[in-house]
Amino acid sequence: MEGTGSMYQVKATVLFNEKAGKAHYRMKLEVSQIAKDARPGQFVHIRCSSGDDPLLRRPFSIHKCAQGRIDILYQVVGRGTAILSKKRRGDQLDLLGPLGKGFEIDSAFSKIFIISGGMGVAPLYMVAQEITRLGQGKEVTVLLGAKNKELILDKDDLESLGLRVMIATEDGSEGYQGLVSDLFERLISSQTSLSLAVYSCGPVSMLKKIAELSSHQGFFCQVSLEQRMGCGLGACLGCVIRGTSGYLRVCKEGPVFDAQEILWDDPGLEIK
Amino acid sequence: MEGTGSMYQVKATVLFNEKAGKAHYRMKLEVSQIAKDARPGQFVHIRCSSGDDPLLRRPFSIHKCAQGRIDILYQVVGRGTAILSKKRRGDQLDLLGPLGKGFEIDSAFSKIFIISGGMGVAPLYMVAQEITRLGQGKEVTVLLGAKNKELILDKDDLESLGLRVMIATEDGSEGYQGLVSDLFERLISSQTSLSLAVYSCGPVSMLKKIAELSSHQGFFCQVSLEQRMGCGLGACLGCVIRGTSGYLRVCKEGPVFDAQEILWDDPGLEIK
Amino acid sequence: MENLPDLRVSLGRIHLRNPVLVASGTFGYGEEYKDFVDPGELGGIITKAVTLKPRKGNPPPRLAETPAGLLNSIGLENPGVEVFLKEKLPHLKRLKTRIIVNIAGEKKTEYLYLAEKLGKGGGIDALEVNISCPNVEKRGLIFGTRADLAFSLVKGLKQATDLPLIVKLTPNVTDITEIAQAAEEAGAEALSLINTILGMAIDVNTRRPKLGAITGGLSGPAIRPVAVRMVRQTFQKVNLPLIGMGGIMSAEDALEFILAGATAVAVGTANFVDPAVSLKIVEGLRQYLRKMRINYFHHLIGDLRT
Amino acid sequence: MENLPDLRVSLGRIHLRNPVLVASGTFGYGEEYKDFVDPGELGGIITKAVTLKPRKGNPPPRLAETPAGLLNSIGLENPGVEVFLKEKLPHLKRLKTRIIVNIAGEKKTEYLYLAEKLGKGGGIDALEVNISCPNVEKRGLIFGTRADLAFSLVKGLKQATDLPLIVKLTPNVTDITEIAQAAEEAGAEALSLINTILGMAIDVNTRRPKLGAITGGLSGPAIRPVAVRMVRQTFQKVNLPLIGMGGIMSAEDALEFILAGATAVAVGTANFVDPAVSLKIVEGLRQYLRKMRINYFHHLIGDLRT
Ligand SMILES: Cc1cc2nc3c(=O)[nH]c(=O)nc-3n(C[C@H](O)[C@H](O)[C@H](O)COP(=O)(O)OP(=O)(O)OC[C@H]3O[C@@H](n4cnc5c(N)ncnc54)[C@H](O)[C@@H]3O)c2cc1C
Ligand SMILES: Cc1cc2nc3c(=O)[nH]c(=O)nc-3n(C[C@H](O)[C@H](O)[C@H](O)COP(=O)(O)OP(=O)(O)OC[C@H]3O[C@@H](n4cnc5c(N)ncnc54)[C@H](O)[C@@H]3O)c2cc1C
Ligand SMILES: Cc1cc2nc3c(=O)[nH]c(=O)nc-3n(C[C@H](O)[C@H](O)[C@H](O)COP(=O)(O)O)c2cc1C
Ligand SMILES: Cc1cc2nc3c(=O)[nH]c(=O)nc-3n(C[C@H](O)[C@H](O)[C@H](O)COP(=O)(O)O)c2cc1C
Ligand code: FES
Ligand code: FES
Repeated sequence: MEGTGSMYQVKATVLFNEKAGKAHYRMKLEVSQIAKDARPGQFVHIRCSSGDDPLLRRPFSIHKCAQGRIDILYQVVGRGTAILSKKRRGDQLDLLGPLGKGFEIDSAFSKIFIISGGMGVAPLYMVAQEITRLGQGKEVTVLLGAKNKELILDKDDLESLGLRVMIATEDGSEGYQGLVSDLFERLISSQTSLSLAVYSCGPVSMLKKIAELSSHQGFFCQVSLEQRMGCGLGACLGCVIRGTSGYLRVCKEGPVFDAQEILWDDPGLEIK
Repeated sequence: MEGTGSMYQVKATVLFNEKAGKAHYRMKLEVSQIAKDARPGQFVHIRCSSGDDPLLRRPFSIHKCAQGRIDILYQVVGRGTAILSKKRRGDQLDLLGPLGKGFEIDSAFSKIFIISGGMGVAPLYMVAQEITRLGQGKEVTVLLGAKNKELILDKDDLESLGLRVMIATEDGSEGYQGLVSDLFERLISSQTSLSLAVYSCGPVSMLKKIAELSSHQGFFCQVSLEQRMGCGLGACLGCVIRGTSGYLRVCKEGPVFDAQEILWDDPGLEIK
Repeated sequence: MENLPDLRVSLGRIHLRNPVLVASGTFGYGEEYKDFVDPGELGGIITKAVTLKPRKGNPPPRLAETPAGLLNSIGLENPGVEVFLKEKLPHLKRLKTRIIVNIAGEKKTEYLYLAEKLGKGGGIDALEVNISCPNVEKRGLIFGTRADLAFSLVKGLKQATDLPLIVKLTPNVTDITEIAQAAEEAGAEALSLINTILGMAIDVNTRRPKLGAITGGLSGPAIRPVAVRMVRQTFQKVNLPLIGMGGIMSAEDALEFILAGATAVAVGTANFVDPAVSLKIVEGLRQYLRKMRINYFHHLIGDLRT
Repeated sequence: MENLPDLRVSLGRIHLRNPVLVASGTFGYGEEYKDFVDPGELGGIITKAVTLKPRKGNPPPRLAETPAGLLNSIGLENPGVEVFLKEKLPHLKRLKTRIIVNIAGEKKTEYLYLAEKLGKGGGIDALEVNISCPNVEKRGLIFGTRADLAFSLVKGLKQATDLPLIVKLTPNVTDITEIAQAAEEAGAEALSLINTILGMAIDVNTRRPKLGAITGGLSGPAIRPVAVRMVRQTFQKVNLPLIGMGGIMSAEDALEFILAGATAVAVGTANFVDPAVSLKIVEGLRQYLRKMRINYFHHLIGDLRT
């Protein structure tokens, strides 16, 4: 299991916070303790306001991590993220991390798909990076899906890791026209699954589709899931989703789960 | 009565917001409708946050007013004023104003004292200005009191109106050593009171002292008072203080009252 | 096509142009907000409480802010029903909106006299009966905390006046639906909920209560989840139209109450934060209906999917 | 001179190093916060509820944020008392702090079995009896809303165990002092108040409740004024030491409860906002005592000037 080390509470300094799309931002934070231990798929829990509006922290995947710094890639969807988007260089943020269980990246797999829907790329960049680091002749494909081409994030960064990146847009404005899960289905239709590993993050409907393929075809598949969070530390039991073996805490047993552990029909998986 | 005209709700643009002392700030706001009607002693009710922390507006005296702009002079004492102090040029604030009843400035008085304790100078600058405008051979003295000389505000501005300004500091670091109300008592000890008017604002203990002198010696005396506010419009009955004729709304019957209207021993006058 | 979306709702015999009212005690008698709100654009105005005799109210400070909330201890300050009829009602009558007069008393007979007098005043569309006051006859018991007291009060009022009676419930009870049912059986036309939750705040530097009256009523967004829950529970138990209130700051907040089962809403503390908020909520409801392609507002009432 | 200011307080037979506890359900069984808080610096830990049988808890989502508040519907998820004794207690025992175990049940006999079993476990300093659960025998009536049920439950527990009993009261009642008095008469050693206030929130876009269980308990700063008021009322009516809780985020907030009459406080939701907050509150209390030149913390208890 990845990420059972220490957790830290730190005052992180904002190094930059810049627009990365219509409502998307990248923020780089100076936060050496967390960066030291962070594994792909783990997250940080950020206090957006020093007052009580909003009251709770907000969880964000660790998008990049290097030299004592981490990046988060986030979308403004409500009050917490709106406040974050106003932070400037030099501002301080209270962070907990690294939290949760990350992806299992095993050198045994020779063929790997990294599949992102929308913001799902946030925890996947580090997966791609880690796999590249493991190196030696793997066949790695990154599939990036989004509504339209403006919402495709990180394509260049992923390509500069030397990976094959394919795009799917629902409106066909770039790459394959349709859902990224359909693109994936086409690509693997005629393939053997034993040495195949899939790492994915995105909307529940998309992950569910991929999970079904994984259960039919028997390939290894891990997904990163979301749930509203309280403590982020496993204490409050607030962030559960339904697994085959009972309720699972997204902040502790997850956010990365084997696709087969999850009861994909549970309505509680949809947050909004 | 001053200030029974229209009230406006406006989005005011911050023109500057600069430090004026240890925890003191001056903010200039572009707000033509309010500036047009504002009278000395009236106030604006400012929404410091668009969320609910803090929930209520905060009242501030109109410190200066010219050419479609108003200044406020304020001290950071809690969450609302802390948020205000972070505003920068170009930010927008939601203001109500001008609110309340201002000072009665009557050209009948030939000898005038303007007496400020601490932040009390905020509503008094406009009084000084108005009196100067009325002109013609009045004897006007401004007394500024504070704990120490660093906390004396607006001395230069008042002097450049051509007024005599005297200082009282509790630690004697400038001017008279002692309370400004004591300085005032000395200055008027041997004087006739009929043509004398006093305008004052400051801590309750100081105003009470001046009010007592006024009732003994019979001079005209108006004070500006504070109370926690809800609506600021006279609707909620939340901001009352005890007057000789019953409860008085600070936002409507005040914030400026004749010293004789107030029951000075009521503990409800002390806000904190 | 007619004027769609249609925001009209009815609280029994009281027909409202739209479901947005202003809550008692937060909008005075309708004059104070004239520069910000045209009452003709609102569903109606619920006045500050009127009592039989003038009341001075509680000692200051009367307000204390708390996280996302406001404690108040106004203490029903008002000039009494005589002055109300002479000085306030004439102005209220001229407003082109529904006028609901909030009444309060310490004895049953006070309520009955009040209702009679106001019934003769003309121009009043309904009475909102504030049963959160301590009953001096029953040694401080609150009318609104005992079903039997509430029943007998409303029953008596029914006989004293023809005006529609809206009973305003207090949240400071174990089971609000019991009181709601008692009011329904006694003949209430509608119910308002919730009044403020009893609370208190202390200044730890002076070690004194922040309010002159020591305790006060908590209102504002802080209490909204409690209010929505009580509206839902009551909606499931009684057949009366409900006026939902408690922390409504926006159209979205108002919709929570409507989906929970309220027919109309009242905006209280939010008026202090933004004097024009009630009109913005009317507009926000209209936009929501358009976005959701719903023509008739009343289709939303109680439409919570569980 | 001894170690001043002296923060020690006693809850009957339970002696605390300082008055700051962590509230049930917000600190797990003490392990989850190990990187942030040394429990040895706290007055004690109140565990997540333990029930007789394992409980799966409620369907997700289990949390919804509200203005300055948090709704939760965890539904007492826990592994049951057997697993608790085998897997959680050994770890808890090693912590150099007071261990208070929160217990819950749906029938009186469940509580009694639990108390007996835990009494034999050793290393437990007290039981906190959560009487906010629906009583399945009395058709869903909550133990904590009826003085007679609360009395008989506590009386029974007194016979089943020698462990000090802290009764945790629910705020969802007309008069919390009635239940408090019943618990006192039945032999409670101390009282905890308040548990969460029942609330609900709705997503107006999906028109669904935000919680899987529809309603949940409201905690956090939003409820603090209500909690402080209830502590004050209870302090004036009973002679038991009180543990105050509800929205404590800082030492100042804790002091409101102490001045109102609490002997100790418990920090709940604030742990989610800042995992180290409980220690900061201990330090803040120490600083306050110094600033006020008070040597003994217990002099502050109930010292409200009215
Ligand atoms: C493990 C994890 C990793 C995440 N990583 C990222 C990321 O890298 N980039 C990114 O943009 N978003 C990420 N999210 C989602 C992100 O946490 C939410 O978008 C954010 O909390 C919204 O806060 P808000 O105040 O802006 O929105 P609001 O809608 O106002 O929030 C209201 C409440 O709902 C919760 N909430 C709302 N949306 C979500 C959601 N999707 N997941 C969990 N809780 C939610 C909030 O935390 C808050 O408690 C992640 C979520 C989880 C659980
Ligand atoms: C008519 C009027 C004019 C004022 N003019 C000025 C001015 O020109 N410059 C200036 O610095 N201050 C002025 N004040 C005081 C100013 O309103 C308070 O300092 C401010 O509200 C504090 O807000 P806060 O959130 O920073 O403090 P907090 O202490 O966090 O506020 C908590 C609550 O108490 C209220 N409150 C706290 N102090 C006061 C106070 N002294 N008077 C009224 N309510 C208070 C707040 O409005 C809020 O509701 C004036 C007050 C009134 C009533
Ligand atoms: C300052 C103030 C005064 C109030 N006065 C009354 C009143 O006179 N009669 C009454 O029934 N309710 C009164 N209320 C309660 C409100 O009408 C409303 O029920 C409550 O505030 C909850 O709504 P809100 O959270 O939107 O304010 C008052 C509330 C406030 C804040
Ligand atoms: C997520 C969560 C779980 C809780 N679980 C329990 C519980 O198991 N037993 C209990 O008696 N109280 C439980 N509570 C109530 C708290 O112990 C406390 O009484 C309440 O939250 C008020 O304090 P706060 O506002 O500081 O959180 C829980 C509260 C929260 C937020
Ligand atoms: S957020 Fe508390 S257990 Fe996961
Ligand atoms: S603040 Fe509402 S009446 Fe003065």
